[in-house]
Amino acid sequence: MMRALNARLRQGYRTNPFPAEDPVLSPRYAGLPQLDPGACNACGECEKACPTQAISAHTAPSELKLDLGRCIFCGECEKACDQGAISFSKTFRMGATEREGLVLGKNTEMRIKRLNDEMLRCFGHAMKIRVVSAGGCGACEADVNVLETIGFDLSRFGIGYAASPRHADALLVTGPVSGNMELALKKTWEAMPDPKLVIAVGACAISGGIYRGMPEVRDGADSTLPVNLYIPGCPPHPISILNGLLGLLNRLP
Amino acid sequence: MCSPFWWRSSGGSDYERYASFLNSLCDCGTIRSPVCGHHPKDEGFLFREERISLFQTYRDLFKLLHKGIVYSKSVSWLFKLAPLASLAASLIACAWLPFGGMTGLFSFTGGFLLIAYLFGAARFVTMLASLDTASAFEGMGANREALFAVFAEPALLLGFGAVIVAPGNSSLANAISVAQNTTFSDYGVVAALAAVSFFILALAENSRIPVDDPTTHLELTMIHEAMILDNSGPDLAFIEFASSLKLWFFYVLIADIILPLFHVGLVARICGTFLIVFVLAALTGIVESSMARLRLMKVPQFIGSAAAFAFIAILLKGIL
Amino acid sequence: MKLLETGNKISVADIPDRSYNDFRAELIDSCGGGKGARIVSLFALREGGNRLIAAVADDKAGTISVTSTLVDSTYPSLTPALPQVHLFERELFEADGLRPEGHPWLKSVRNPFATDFSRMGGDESHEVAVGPVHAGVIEPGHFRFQCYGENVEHLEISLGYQHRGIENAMVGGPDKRTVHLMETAAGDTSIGHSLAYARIFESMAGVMVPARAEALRAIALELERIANHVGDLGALAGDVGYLPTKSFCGRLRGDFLNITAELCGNRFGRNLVRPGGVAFDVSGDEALALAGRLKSLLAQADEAVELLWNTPSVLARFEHTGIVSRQDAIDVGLVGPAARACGLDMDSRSDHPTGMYRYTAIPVSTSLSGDVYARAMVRMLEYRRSARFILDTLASLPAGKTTAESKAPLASAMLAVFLVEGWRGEICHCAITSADGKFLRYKVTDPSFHNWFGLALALRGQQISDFPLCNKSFNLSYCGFDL
Amino acid sequence: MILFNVGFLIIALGWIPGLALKKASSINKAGMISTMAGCALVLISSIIGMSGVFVGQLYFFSWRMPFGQALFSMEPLSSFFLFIITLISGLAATYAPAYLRHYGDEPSRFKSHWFFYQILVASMMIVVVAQNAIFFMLAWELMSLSSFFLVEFRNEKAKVRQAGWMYLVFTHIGAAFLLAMFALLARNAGSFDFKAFRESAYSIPKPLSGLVFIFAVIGFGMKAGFFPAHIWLPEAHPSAPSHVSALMSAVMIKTAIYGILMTLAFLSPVSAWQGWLLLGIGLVSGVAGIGMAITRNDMKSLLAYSSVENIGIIAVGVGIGILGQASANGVLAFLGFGAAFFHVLNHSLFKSLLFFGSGAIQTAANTLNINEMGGLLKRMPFTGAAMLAGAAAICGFPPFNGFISEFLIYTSAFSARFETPMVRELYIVLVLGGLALIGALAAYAFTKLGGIGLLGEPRTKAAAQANEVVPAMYVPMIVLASLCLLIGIFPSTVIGFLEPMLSSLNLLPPAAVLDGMLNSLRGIQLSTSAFLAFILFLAIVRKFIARNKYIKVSETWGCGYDKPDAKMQYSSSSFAEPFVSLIAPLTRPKVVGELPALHFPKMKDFKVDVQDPVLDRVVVPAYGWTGKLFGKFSIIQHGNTHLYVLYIVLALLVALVWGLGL
Repeated sequence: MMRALNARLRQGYRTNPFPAEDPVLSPRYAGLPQLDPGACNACGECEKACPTQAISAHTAPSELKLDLGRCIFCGECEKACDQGAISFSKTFRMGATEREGLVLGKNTEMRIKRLNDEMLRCFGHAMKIRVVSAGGCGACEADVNVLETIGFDLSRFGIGYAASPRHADALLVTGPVSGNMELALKKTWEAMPDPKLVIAVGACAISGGIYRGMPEVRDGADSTLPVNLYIPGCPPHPISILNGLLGLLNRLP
Repeated sequence: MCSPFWWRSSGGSDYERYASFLNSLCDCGTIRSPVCGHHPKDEGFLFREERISLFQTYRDLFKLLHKGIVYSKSVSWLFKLAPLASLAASLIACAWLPFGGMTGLFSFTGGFLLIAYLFGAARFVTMLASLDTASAFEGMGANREALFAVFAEPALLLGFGAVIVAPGNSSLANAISVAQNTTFSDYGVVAALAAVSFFILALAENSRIPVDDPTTHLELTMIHEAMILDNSGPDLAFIEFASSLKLWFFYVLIADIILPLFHVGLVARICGTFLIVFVLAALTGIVESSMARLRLMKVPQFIGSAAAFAFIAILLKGIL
Repeated sequence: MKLLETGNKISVADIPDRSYNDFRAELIDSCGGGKGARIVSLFALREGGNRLIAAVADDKAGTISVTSTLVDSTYPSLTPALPQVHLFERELFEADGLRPEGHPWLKSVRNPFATDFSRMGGDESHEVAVGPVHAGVIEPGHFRFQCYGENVEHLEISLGYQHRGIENAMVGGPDKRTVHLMETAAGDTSIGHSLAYARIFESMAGVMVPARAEALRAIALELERIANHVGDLGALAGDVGYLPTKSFCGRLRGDFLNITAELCGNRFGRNLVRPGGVAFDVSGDEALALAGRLKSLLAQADEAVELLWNTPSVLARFEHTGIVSRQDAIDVGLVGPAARACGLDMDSRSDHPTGMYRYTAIPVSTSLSGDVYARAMVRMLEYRRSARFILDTLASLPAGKTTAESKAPLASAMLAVFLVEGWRGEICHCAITSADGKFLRYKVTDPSFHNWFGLALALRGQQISDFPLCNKSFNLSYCGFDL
Repeated sequence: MILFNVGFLIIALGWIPGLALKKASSINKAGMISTMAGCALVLISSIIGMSGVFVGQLYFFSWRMPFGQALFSMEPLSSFFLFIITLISGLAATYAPAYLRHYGDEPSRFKSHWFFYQILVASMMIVVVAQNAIFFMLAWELMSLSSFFLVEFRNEKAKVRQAGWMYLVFTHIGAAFLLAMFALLARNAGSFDFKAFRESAYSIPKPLSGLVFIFAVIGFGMKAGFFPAHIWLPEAHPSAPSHVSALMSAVMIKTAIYGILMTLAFLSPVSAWQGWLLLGIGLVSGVAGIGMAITRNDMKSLLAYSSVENIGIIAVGVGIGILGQASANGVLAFLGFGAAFFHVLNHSLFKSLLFFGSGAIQTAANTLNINEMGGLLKRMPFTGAAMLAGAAAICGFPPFNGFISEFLIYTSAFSARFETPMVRELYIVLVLGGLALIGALAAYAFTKLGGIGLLGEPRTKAAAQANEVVPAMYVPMIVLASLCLLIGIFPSTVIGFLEPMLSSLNLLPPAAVLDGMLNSLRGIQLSTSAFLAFILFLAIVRKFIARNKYIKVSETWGCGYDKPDAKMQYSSSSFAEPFVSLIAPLTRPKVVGELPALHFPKMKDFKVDVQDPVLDRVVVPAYGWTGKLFGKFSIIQHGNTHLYVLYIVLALLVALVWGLGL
């Protein structure tokens, strides 16, 4: 027992200071892509390099668009572009409450709208999340899981994961929704009491990601459920997920 | 003592009694937050670094009250009765519970029996309700609860026996006021043993480590949590509030037993109760932080030890 | 049986074509007769008749060989004589429609809607059906327990919820998606699978990988192992409700992942391993900084993990829980830490070394008791030995390039097999190219494929409340199994 | 008194009209009407009798027999038992015709049923009003025989026949002890009249008094089903028709309690060891009975074992009462006997309710195996609700009546005073710990009965197709359930009702004590009412806040699995498993059915056989040994006449030696 208490003292304070301060991320971290239509010459190389058809740039420079919902942040487009029209920034704040908000291009505003007042009064300081892994590779689950550890300590915001969907307020979906998981996902949704939310985390859950178009998958959660929040990434950094949740709950400073 | 039967406490104004009841309602959640986070699924306070709100339990309850309900196709009226019975039992128990020298709302000879049996009735209805859902997990929860109750119930009554019956008092309030005027050597050992017994029970009855793991997400290892997997919305709020009250009940009960050792006035006793409750919460956290959960079939021995402590406390009365 | 040539490849034409009886006798002789070889892959090539191809690894000799036979739509099952192929045969039955006659347990592999469970008769027992949506944040799978009260008489695991069709999507590759598909075959083993794929590619295309790249790959693979082992030890603590180790290790796992992120920007090592080398280099300063960070994290991890071994209540839960006997482990073909915990001295890194492991050996960590304790012990030994390896390698990084410039196409009509010891155990990739240098068949065998059945065996006669603990001690992949 | 006579005659002769009838249904109707009418009359007279107006009024007829007069008297104690007998018999008769329809339509079978049923009721009445040992024993024997034939109702089944024989053997061993007891008493009193017994009570020598008490405990205990003589109950009850089980379990075994109470009056002053003995027997019976009940899957077998438990609780009460009398502690005596009386009443209510319920389930779902039930509350709303109320009552949960009798026993711990040190503490531990243990085990058993049997999803097709029984069957249950609830909420009224009887037995404590007691009961009344009020209030709150909210009905959360199954809920055996494992050294559970030993399983049927520690581990083996032992005696059977003459001579010699006191 004393050992445990000693260890507790030595391990020290480790909770990420977010959202009060921005976290320190790896210098090689690939965050929000920056598009520079001015530099684009519509050569289409980026489109050819993209494994998920997230980017389209073959018509005109001004039509350079990147769908964050499909992007797996592999950086192939950045390498393919000789003009430097695409670069990955260090911005981890990514996510939108509208699917269209994820298509970066002209005049797009990627925005996480807070919940309406009534929902906010309920969920603002108390929200239970039921996570359903619907056919992905397990990486998003791992990064969702990590939020509950003391490194991020989700519960200080009154957010937690629920064992039973009956106790849950939000359904967090990861994975492209495999055909085999579709029914289970629906059943989980039906098992939750109203009012309730759906959060799609990761490229797979938003659009099918790398698996998009494969016959065994359903290309994302909105094929099955009404999604309230999209958090892009493959997998999204835990901080991006936390940012999305807090944005939705209007808890960001 | 002309009659061993006694109805209503002698001391304390009505105001005090209501105040102590209201106090239970308002404070039970605030003690639960630091002990187990705002939800029994969070880690104990020792391992969290950011403090969470003291009022988190109430925020959760507020939210749950605003949620809808999903009933299973399998359930009958009994399932809908269970949350009500749980909360009603906890409310009655807190109304009876003396607080810092203030007597409860009511008190009579053998009142503790009624409280123990009301908790039992709530447990019974909850077990039935969980079996009503036709789910193996809930059956598992009910089964484990039923088995552990076999050890917990005698321990609870023997604990009360040690504090109330063996010293020749008629009720807990009476026992406290009598103990106020006895010496440390008369009462100290008995109080300590009974307090240990009740503390073990508090861990067991409130799903704490080493009996149950409040942080577990795993249906197969749950006890109490497994029984309420299918409850939602206001029903869940009632159950959560009832368990907050139950945790508070056990902590205050232990405080009630320990406090008479210090012959102090009313205000000091009230402050002392809060202090002891806080210390017990911290102690719960430390126990949770320093040992693993018992293998499920070892739990009866652990709860049985509570009965053993109470048993010794009663026998000591005969020797001393 | 034909030994694979240097570079672990062989021309398809050179694969022996046996009669079924010879094929069967060969496999039983080498794998069942005490010679200690194992079947690492068994699959069918549908082109030109149903051709069963078996890859056999002989760990003592450090060789991999292949053999094949043509079968009709039915053939006598190998399973009764060689239980380790039971799942391969079931897979062949489900995916290719080849029926193994006399298979004792011919049920579906990746169809979660099948109901062919073995049930206990009578009305006195009950079933517990867990999943696909589990209470925790875990991948989906269905566990069916046949219970009498708290006792598990039998556990059956029904998977397939994560099935995405990766093997099919690989056919016709490689293309721009291929490496990403491999990175996501099992998200927590991105390095392992992408490394196995890269080796297949390099072997087929005849690419020589620079030594520096091999060193960085090995570092990444071992980092993956450390992060997962430490995380799992924390999760084991969590499953017995021991909060200190749970809390510390939960956080430390993230810190180890962040070291990987220092290498490549992604916590799971995505975009790091590429055919021909690695996509990111490490400067001398970065190497020093990494080593420093690793050392400090290791000290913390050691402290957190030591607590487990110093807490009697934890040991009481670990010991004698979920025992798999050594013989069972051999029979059903367990791999990785689960096998090593049963006393089997096998590790692809030393038995079939490639790349960096040919120069620096990592001692094989084994334990004898086959219970949760043993599996935890093996995990602890392994992460420590991996850490030492990383520190050594970082201190003496070979100079040179990190990627081989080569645009050579894949060789045509070849078969290549590679074994990579991922953190869960042996990952086997086996590829066959067509005449035009495209993948004709790409067979991925995740260690989970062998080990799930080990978990089922470990649970027989156990208390159902110990299942999460046993499960976590194996910590198998659902998506790696389902593909 | 006239009411009693008329009522008794109606019952005793009520089977006669049935003989003339041909149709089964009319035979049943005739039996029902005569029993109900007779019971109603006697019930009224018993209510009057309990107030004590008949005390001293003996009813006798001239009977020129050597062993004394035919004396009968309705004292308050007798009246109390009469009340219970007639209440339950009447309700059981109401229930019977609809239930018996289940057994086919063979008229002769029903003729004999009603004959034995009414003889049983009549003989029970005689047992509690007889004032002469010989009449008592005659009635006792009649009661035993008629109930034996009732158990044999379905005698085409071997199991039923076996159960009947077991019952017959046990009850006759008991009767032998009773005969011996009465012989001893009569030798002392010089008469077989109870009056004479009572008058000579103070002149009984201590050792004789002790022997008589032991004989009474054994003799009546056999009938009552004290542990370890309980083993006939779980055999006989499941075999008998349900209303007969109800009558036997809820009423007939109570006549043994009456017998013990009656005997106590012949032995005054009682000694403390007698109290401790009964207390011990009671606690052991309680724990063992309810412990075994948990392990049973047959609903009526479970209920039968629970009767052993409840008889144990009553014995605890009587034991405490004796302790009180022995230590001249009026409060203790009052609480002990009061609790015993209260529990006799309570148990007769909820146990007959539960037996009626299991009979209803038997007719509706065609099974008594809890493993084959499930979901019955929704399909049989009245039966189910009444049974759940009965289950809560039998576990002693407020606001039901079971709590009150247990409360009285518990509160006796407050007033126990003993001279020897430590004894009081021991007493407190025994009473508080023992009763709490029994209560918690009962909750385990009845959670299983209610939760597995009545709730959840049906496990078989038969259970899924069950329909509610006819009102004639469920109305008696509702009446009983309401009585359980009313007594639980208004206990002080019932105490008032019992007061004359207690005072006639000199058991009423001083007024102050009684007032305190009533105060406590009013406290219970108030707080259980508050409990119910809170529930109601919360229900309204929920209704109010959920008014505009979304209330949905969905599947039980099954982890999103696509094909949930009724097999995925706990079975009765599984629910008992943790407890069975805990007491495995006593019950030696035998698992039948192969567990998967090979890698790839072939599953077989799974069955667990939990043994009764007395029946299966003592009686059955002992039966075997006895058979072998007596087999050995066959060597002296040579068939040789000379040898037999020799035996006779030897026997005479031995008798001579003994007779001369050599």
